[in-house]
Amino acid sequence: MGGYGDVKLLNDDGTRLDGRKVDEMRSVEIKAGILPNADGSAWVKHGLNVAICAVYGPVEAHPRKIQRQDRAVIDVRYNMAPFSTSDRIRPGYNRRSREISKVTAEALESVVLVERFPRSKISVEIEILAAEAGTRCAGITAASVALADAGIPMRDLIVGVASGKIEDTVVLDLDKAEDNYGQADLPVGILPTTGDLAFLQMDGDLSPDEFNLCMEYNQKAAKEIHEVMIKALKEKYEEGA
Amino acid sequence: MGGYGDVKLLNDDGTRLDGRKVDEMRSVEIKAGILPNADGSAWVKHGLNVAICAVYGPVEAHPRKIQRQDRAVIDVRYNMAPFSTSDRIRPGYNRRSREISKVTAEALESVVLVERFPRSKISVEIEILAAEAGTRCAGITAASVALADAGIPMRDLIVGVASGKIEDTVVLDLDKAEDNYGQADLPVGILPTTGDLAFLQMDGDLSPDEFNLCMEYNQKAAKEIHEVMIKALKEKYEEGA
Amino acid sequence: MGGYGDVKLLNDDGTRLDGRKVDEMRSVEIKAGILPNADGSAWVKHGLNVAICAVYGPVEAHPRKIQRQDRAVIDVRYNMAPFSTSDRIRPGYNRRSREISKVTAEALESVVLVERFPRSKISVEIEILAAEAGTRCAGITAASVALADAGIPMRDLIVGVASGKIEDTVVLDLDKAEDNYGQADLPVGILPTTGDLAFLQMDGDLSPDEFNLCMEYNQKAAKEIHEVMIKALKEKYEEGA
Amino acid sequence: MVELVPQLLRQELADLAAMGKRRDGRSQWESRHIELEVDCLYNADGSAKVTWGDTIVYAGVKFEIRQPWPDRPSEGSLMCGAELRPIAGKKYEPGPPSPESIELGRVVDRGIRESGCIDLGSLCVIPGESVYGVMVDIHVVSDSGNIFDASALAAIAALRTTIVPASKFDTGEDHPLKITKTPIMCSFTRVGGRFVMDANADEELGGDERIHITLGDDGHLHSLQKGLKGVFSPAEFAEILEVSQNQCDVLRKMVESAGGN
Amino acid sequence: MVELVPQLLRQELADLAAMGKRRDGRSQWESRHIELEVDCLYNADGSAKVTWGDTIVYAGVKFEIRQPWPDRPSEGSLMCGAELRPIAGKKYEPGPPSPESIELGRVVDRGIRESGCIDLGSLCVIPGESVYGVMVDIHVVSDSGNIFDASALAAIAALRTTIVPASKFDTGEDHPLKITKTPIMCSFTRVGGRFVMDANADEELGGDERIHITLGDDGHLHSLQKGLKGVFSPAEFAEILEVSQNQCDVLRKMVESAGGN
Amino acid sequence: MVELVPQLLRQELADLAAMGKRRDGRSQWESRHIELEVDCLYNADGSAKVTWGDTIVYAGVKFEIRQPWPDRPSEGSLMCGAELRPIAGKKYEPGPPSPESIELGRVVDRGIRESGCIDLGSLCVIPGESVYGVMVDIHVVSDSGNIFDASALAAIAALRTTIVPASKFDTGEDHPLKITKTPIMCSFTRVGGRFVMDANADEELGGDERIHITLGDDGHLHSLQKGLKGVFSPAEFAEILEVSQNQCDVLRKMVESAGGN
Repeated sequence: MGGYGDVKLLNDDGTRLDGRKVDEMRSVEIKAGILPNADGSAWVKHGLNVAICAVYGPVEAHPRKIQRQDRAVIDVRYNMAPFSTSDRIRPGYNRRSREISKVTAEALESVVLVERFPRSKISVEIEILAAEAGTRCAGITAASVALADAGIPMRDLIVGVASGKIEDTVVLDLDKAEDNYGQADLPVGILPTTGDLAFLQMDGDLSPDEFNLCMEYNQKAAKEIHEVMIKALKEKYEEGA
Repeated sequence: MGGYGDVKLLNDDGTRLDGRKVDEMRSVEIKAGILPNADGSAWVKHGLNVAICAVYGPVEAHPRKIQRQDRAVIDVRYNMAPFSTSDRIRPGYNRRSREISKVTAEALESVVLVERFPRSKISVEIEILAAEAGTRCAGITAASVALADAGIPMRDLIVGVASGKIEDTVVLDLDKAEDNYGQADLPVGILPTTGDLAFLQMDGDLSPDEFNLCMEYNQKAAKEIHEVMIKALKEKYEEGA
Repeated sequence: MGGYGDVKLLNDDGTRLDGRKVDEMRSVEIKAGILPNADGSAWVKHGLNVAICAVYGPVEAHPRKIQRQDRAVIDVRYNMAPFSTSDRIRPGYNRRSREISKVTAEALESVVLVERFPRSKISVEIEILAAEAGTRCAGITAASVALADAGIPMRDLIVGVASGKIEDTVVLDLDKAEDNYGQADLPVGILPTTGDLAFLQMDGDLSPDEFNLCMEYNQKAAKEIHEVMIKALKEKYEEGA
Repeated sequence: MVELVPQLLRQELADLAAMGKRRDGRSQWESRHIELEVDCLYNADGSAKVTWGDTIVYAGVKFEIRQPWPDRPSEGSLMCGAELRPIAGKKYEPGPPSPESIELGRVVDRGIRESGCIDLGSLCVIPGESVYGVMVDIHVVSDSGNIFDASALAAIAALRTTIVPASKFDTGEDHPLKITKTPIMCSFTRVGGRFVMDANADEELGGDERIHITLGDDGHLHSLQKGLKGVFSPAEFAEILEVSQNQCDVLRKMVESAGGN
Repeated sequence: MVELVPQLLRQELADLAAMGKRRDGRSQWESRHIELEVDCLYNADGSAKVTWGDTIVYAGVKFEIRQPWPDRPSEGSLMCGAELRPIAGKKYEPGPPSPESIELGRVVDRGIRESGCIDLGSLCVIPGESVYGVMVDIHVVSDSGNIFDASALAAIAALRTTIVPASKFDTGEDHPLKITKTPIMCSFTRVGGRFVMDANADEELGGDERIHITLGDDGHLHSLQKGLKGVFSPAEFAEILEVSQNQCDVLRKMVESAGGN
Repeated sequence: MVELVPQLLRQELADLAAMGKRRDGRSQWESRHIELEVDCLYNADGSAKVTWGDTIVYAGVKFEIRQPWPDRPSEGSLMCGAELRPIAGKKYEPGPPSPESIELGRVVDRGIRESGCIDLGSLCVIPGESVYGVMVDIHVVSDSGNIFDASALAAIAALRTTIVPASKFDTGEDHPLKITKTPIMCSFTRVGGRFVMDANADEELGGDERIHITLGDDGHLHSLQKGLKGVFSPAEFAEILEVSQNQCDVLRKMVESAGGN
């Protein structure tokens, strides 16, 4: 977190610079099945973030040394397109994208019924086309929808969502300015059916009470986004039928 | 192409700075069988360019995933030595050398009877020791002679040759200055027996008519270079006998 | 060698800046068996240098193409920690560490009874935690002790030790200043039982006579260090008993 | 690797070719349906999405400030690159740039660069000190054949809608990038023995060599490239060069009507 | 790869958990024995060695002089990185940084950075011209479980004993690095179905997800990370957050009594 | 990998050694035929080609202008590197620099550097601002044994014919690079139990350790390196050091008569 307190992020009426209330999230649009080649795919627009995701598999994992006898491995690549950020980023992975790929894969492994596909691999390709704070959450949401679109059995979907703190106030779903100049960010991956978490990161400064309020906001938003996810999948299947 | 029209490249009598006529190529010298370790090899001096090429194989291709059941794979590495250019270039491949390696391999696959050697690999190592415009053509010529020297059956040889445009005039076989300050370059790989093309690149600006004249020059030069190639191979075999 | 003669390295009484005599080595401390996970390990403090070494194996070598039918391969990695030097060095190998790893592996292969372990691999991980001239020698000494600690049969231990030349005077065991401003350095790996050499490098300027004196000093020092090595191994085994 | 499918496919494509047909019903010189959307990516200074049959390609333009090359003190630079990441299809693997992606980027780059559509002198900020570098990144997200033409179209369409973000660099006010020409690429693949325009995925799988032609507004050639195994005759080339003139005109109109600078 | 051992181990760990036991006799919220040694590496500007059960981690601090970032002209920088080299255990292979080592470095980095323990403004030498870069390198030489907590402890302990080598850079006299806070990481692993503190190697091999919590002096959260396969409930998290408060206080006292700036 | 051939070869070489013979009829301290050609590469500022039996090596020298190291403001730099690319023989594979190529480059580099044959002070252009960097690139195009001696010979011969391309950098007129000494490398390989000079490919395949000795004009040692598996006694070293003195004199005369600065 930047934590630069001298940038004003809240209006006098308590609303945020873009007019949202503290517990209001940015608009979310989702489409399933947007990539002809993939076994499953999704497009997520969360605020100004755009993430697309393709799922390929399950196929036999190779080389053989990556195979697991009792389950599928999930291979996630989270990648930011060079033109997705304010300053162009060089193509290829960096330390940040490798870390996000790792923890995203581990989150998805927690809900996919990987034991149904021994010795196989499921590839999840997340591409960020536009970034405006919150891309890892948009990527998790997109990956869940794409896996469902691919017909891969899951215990539950995972909804990616974040809350944080700006000007000592807990707010839901930080945008770019709030992320740059705010005090904390808590992105999570929530299983909407149970409220359990499969993904958790946080940086900044939060008291235990502030943390609890963040989580409350996140749980509420997860339900809203979950509805949009379900709607996208339904539209796809009705179209296909 | 540099395309910097303010550098004079033609003399008043219509000849070029080095005295050549517009349809005259630089001198070409070729030797076959110059590398003791290789299964076939060649040395080509084209103008001031020097290319050497070693061919190893066919041998069983490994790792097995690069094998093709019905044919040999041709693995070409085109590489410029660090001291081959005006400014030293760092050892190792760059984007340019990778592209040239790819299209050169594809050209050679078009004439080598690859179907005679299923599951095998033929390695073609092209090293540019001195560069003065036209190295990819010198490399193709060298590779053809080295393959023949290795006794690998081919439909035809490939002759590497280029024409281009300087001061709005089509000329054969651009040298360094003409390449730097000229308007177009059209390097091709010609099968001398049929006149067919196995290699084609071009950049710059050519009208369709200018293109046709370039090709005419190229076809003519290909025949001349072909004779030098045949002579080099004959000399090698007479020596060996 | 820096070879900058204008830095004074000898006192008027013929002693060196740190008070040592020309044929006096720095203090050496050794401990065996310091790493719980390794099959064998050692810690060597030679002057201010600190090297630790872990040995893993012998285990089946893989991938299979690195296997040798008639012997074990010894895989050495000599690595300097980023904080081990005056200026931080970037993590990862450089040309210097790759060369030292290679010749160290070859020295160890000369004494380990590799023919007893066909198709297997012995990994020797040398980590330099603090560097003050002489790390490759400290690494060889540590590796020998760690191999012995792992119970791997050896013809003999190897003792790493160096002599060199400063102010036209041959001296034993150069420290950092002497290495930076001296005239020659001759690091060797000596088999204490026979006096044979398994490791040899040298750079700088030495007449044949100076070379002979360096070797005399090295042989003498090797005996001293050997005693410390034996003591460390005994202590470990008595502890273990 | 056993390649049974391509062998059967090659036979089928040859049989169709003998009857003058293609697998998806198109004629020899007929392209698939093409959709072009511009200015579609937040954060990109210029952008385009091309949907070409089932092939989908994005292009995004970004600027940087850099020092000029010593021998070109008053010129900025243009660089096109392409990524073929695993999202684009089953055959793509992660790893360093493949020869295929390098070739794609370089062929698109040459076509745009050699057309002279961008005056590099107009990218100078302070001669000898600072110039703009223009980076066009091509991102193929679905490869169902003919990614070269789709990429070249996306690149020039993105450039034509690019706003130079001068205010971000304190080098003036934002303004449209000046693009004076519209180079267009048209590619042909040998399928069943003869060349066809705009091969789809099946035709590429069961086909042979490709020829990529980039033409300028005046019908001049700016870039040529032959890829993959195969040879062709001068007469064959003459025919496809002729055909490409028409197709490039059609696509150029599509780009120009998509709006832009 | 057949993973028979982990399956048998998982069963054993589950049986033990059902009885409220752990394999090495510890209770659920009990850590192994920890030893902390500081200022132990010649050439490092600050250093620490942590022996945590059979896990051994070194951390070393080095400085460099560099130009400040354009948008932060008066601030130096802090960077933590971790290496997991083959010396640390049989499972580690040589090669480029693994996702595991990147995650370790970044999670430790965030905890220290976000705690605000270092005033980056104090690392400025000449505003807009030169600042100090502080590099904390973590070197795991023996991994027997819970390298995250050991690494974070070594890193903050090394920083607290760091001397800024100003004389080496001609930027003043050597002086202690000012560290105003002591962030501490406490990690939990699901073993046999429930979370335990400070999992050892066996518990990690036969366990599930991990949660890493970094707390500041005032008990505020500065960094969280969940790794590996598994889900957890908000109630489970509330419990371990509570537990971590006590453990962090214990470790903070250990760091503070080890001496330092 | 089954290594039957080396085992049979080792036996044959041992049998020959017992009779004081070598496979190609040479005596123990006899080198193969050597040809040296200088100034043979267009674009290189200095160049040499060494044909040493069936081993062929090129060396090329290039200059660059760079900033001096802060602690050596008035000195240029010298760097030798070697490439062992697949053209050199069946056993060489493409990829990043191998340990073998790194060792080759560094051993040649040390011999030349430590001989003091180049006065690095003479490579200063403007003290503290710009100096010449001299890069010697060694390119082994055929390895039939003893590439170390061939590479060292090519490197010093190339340097001795080098013209400093000052006009290209606007730093003066082109002039010969001043080389005051002629360091020569002589290598020995244990074959059939005893050392021989100038091992060929078979002798390397069926032999053991190598020792590389670089001597200066005055017979002083400038660089030593022992490579590969094997040990040797001080007495053995004394003998080959003696032998190398003669051989280095012979090669030094060859270099000096090839012409140069």
